Amino acid sequence: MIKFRKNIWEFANPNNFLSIANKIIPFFLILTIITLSLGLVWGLFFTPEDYRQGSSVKIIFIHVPTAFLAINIYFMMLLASIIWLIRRHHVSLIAAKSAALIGLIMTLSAMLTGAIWGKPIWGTYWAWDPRLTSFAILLMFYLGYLSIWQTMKFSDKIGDLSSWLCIVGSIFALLSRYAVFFWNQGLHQGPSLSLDKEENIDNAFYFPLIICIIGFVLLFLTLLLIRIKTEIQKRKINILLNARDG
Amino acid sequence: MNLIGSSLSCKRDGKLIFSDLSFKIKSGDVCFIKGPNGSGKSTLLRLLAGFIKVWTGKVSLNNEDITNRNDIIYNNFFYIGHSNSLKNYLTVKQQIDFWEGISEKKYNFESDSFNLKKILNRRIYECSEGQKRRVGLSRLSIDDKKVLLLDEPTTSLDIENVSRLKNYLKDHQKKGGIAIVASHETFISSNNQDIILTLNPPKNRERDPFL
Amino acid sequence: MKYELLFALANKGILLSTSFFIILILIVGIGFSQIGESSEKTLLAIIWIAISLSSLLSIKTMFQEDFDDGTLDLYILSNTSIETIIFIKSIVHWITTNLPIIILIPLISFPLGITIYHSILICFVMLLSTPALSFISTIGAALTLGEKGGNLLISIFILPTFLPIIIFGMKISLLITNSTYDIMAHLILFALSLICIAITPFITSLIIKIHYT
Amino acid sequence: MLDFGKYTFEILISYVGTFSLVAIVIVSTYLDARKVKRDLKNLNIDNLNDK
Repeated sequence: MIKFRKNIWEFANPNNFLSIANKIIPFFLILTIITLSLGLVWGLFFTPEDYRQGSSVKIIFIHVPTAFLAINIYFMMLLASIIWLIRRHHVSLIAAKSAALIGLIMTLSAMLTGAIWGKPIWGTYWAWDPRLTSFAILLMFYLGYLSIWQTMKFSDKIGDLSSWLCIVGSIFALLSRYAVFFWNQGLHQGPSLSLDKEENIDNAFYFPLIICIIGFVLLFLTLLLIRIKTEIQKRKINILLNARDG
Repeated sequence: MNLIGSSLSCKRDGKLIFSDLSFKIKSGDVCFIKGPNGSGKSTLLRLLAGFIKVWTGKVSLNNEDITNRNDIIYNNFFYIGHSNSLKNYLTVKQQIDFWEGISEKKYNFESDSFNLKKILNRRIYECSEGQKRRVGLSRLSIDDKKVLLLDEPTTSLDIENVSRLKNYLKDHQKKGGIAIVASHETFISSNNQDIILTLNPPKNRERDPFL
Repeated sequence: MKYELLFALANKGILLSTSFFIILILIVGIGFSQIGESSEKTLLAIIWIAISLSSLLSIKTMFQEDFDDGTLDLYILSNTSIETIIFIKSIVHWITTNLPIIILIPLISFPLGITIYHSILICFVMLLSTPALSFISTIGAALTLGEKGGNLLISIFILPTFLPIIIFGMKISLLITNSTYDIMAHLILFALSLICIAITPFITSLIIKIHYT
Repeated sequence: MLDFGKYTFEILISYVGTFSLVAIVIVSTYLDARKVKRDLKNLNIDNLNDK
């Protein structure tokens, strides 16, 4: 039984984290499969066609969740990096490292689905629309962050460097985003989901979309947990090897 | 003047380099650090010079706690590492000018402790390794600090120049300064008062959070 | 400062960066002449890309040399704060790599179809913005300190961070060639580069200190 | 069954594309995890043998 824990920093101990992760990964896996298949099947087969966009509107059920994740994973990495820099918890650093690849993939698939969707609606696969440009910028910073881990050996120093890179990257990503927005407003519609009910898309799309977003978030969390677990075990192997070889 | 380190330990990249190191050095002492390769001699010097943060323990100078107090360290400590901090394309004279600019003190050409007069107009890349080391060491007499931290100062020096360095250190001793030297040889062996500090690898390793 | 300038001059950085710039412009110009449609817009884009690339040219050596030969140790132990040294180094870097290029721009762009008055205005925009490029690239230099072959890494990290300045710079220069002037955009560009100049020495010094723990 | 009129191909491509991209992560995560697990096992056996 998982004991009630006094504070969240207990997760920072890799072993505590491992034991908890081992327990919750199966639940997450099952939940992910259920929500994702429910949302996608509902979205794909049981939604009406948009009067203007035809059936191509169904791409929304992957486009929006992946785009949502692409941005929020970067925020998560930023938070994790800051936590690592301030409180030096290894799990936090490893979480940032493990999330980067998933974030990159999410950015890529958001761009891909966006391009496919853009062709019938706007008549072009790619335009230098502010939001698309923002995603291109995001992609560059993901690549930069990943390349620092690719080229250098794992150590606390590289952790510090990559965390700073993440912080600097997010500052400049924001700046570039506003630099882009300064000049034009672009083709994209406003946010699809907001608390203001009037702006929301139709209910028929709303619920499956929400389920899809939850499904993708769960997918991300499951993958993230597994990746963190592997990274921790990799560190363990390294330490054991070092100890054995002297 | 005295320099006291009490139960110092240092961690680098998550690994404990040495632990529970204590020493007490009075003015006029020369302290030699001994130990096998990789035992943390250079790390200890860099720690005292303020590059590396002290993990646990305390360093105090004149009974004042100077652990991680870089401003005091700057004013009292001199550090020279393996590298000589030389720029290849400068002449020796320009290099010395540059250091004088940084420390706002002058090199004493009359006593010329490191015999540089002859090579003043030579470019650094034309110098031999021993000459480079001499130029590097000449920073000693430019800065003129109380505590000297020397990392392998005798590498590639010939006997004559080692004796010059000895003389310089003896002068420094007489003035009441402290020198801490990491070296394989105790080159001021005539004096029995030298302190010898032996570094051993830490025994009880800290439990790694990943195990 | 005097010594830094001396060091940089001794490295012959000026010659390298200006010749790189000229060669880049000429090659792209020749490439476009094969297509037969080189407009002043493409020329502007080339100039901005060339200037951002050439400000990355000698950035790797900025701290690497000092780090290798131990001069950086000296700086850290000296009374001058490391931030000041980074500031001076970036300014020297700007003077040796970007300033000569900016002076060259009217000479290059005039024969290629931008009027001299406009090219001088563009130079002014570049004077406002390029110092920030030098300052930002110090972050990359600090990040890859001690890493062999970090040049490619620097460009991966740093080129995206040039974006805000390049976007604004490009847009303003385009406006200038259309003889419209947007004072607001000038001000924002100037503010951007000032912010970069103000913040980066601190970030860079923090990153450099990581290499010393 | 899959007939969305004009846009079947687009929808299909985007779904397949996204899931193949996601599959890259899933597969790499899985392979990594399996390899690490095996390494850890071997290492533990080695340690036992040493003792």
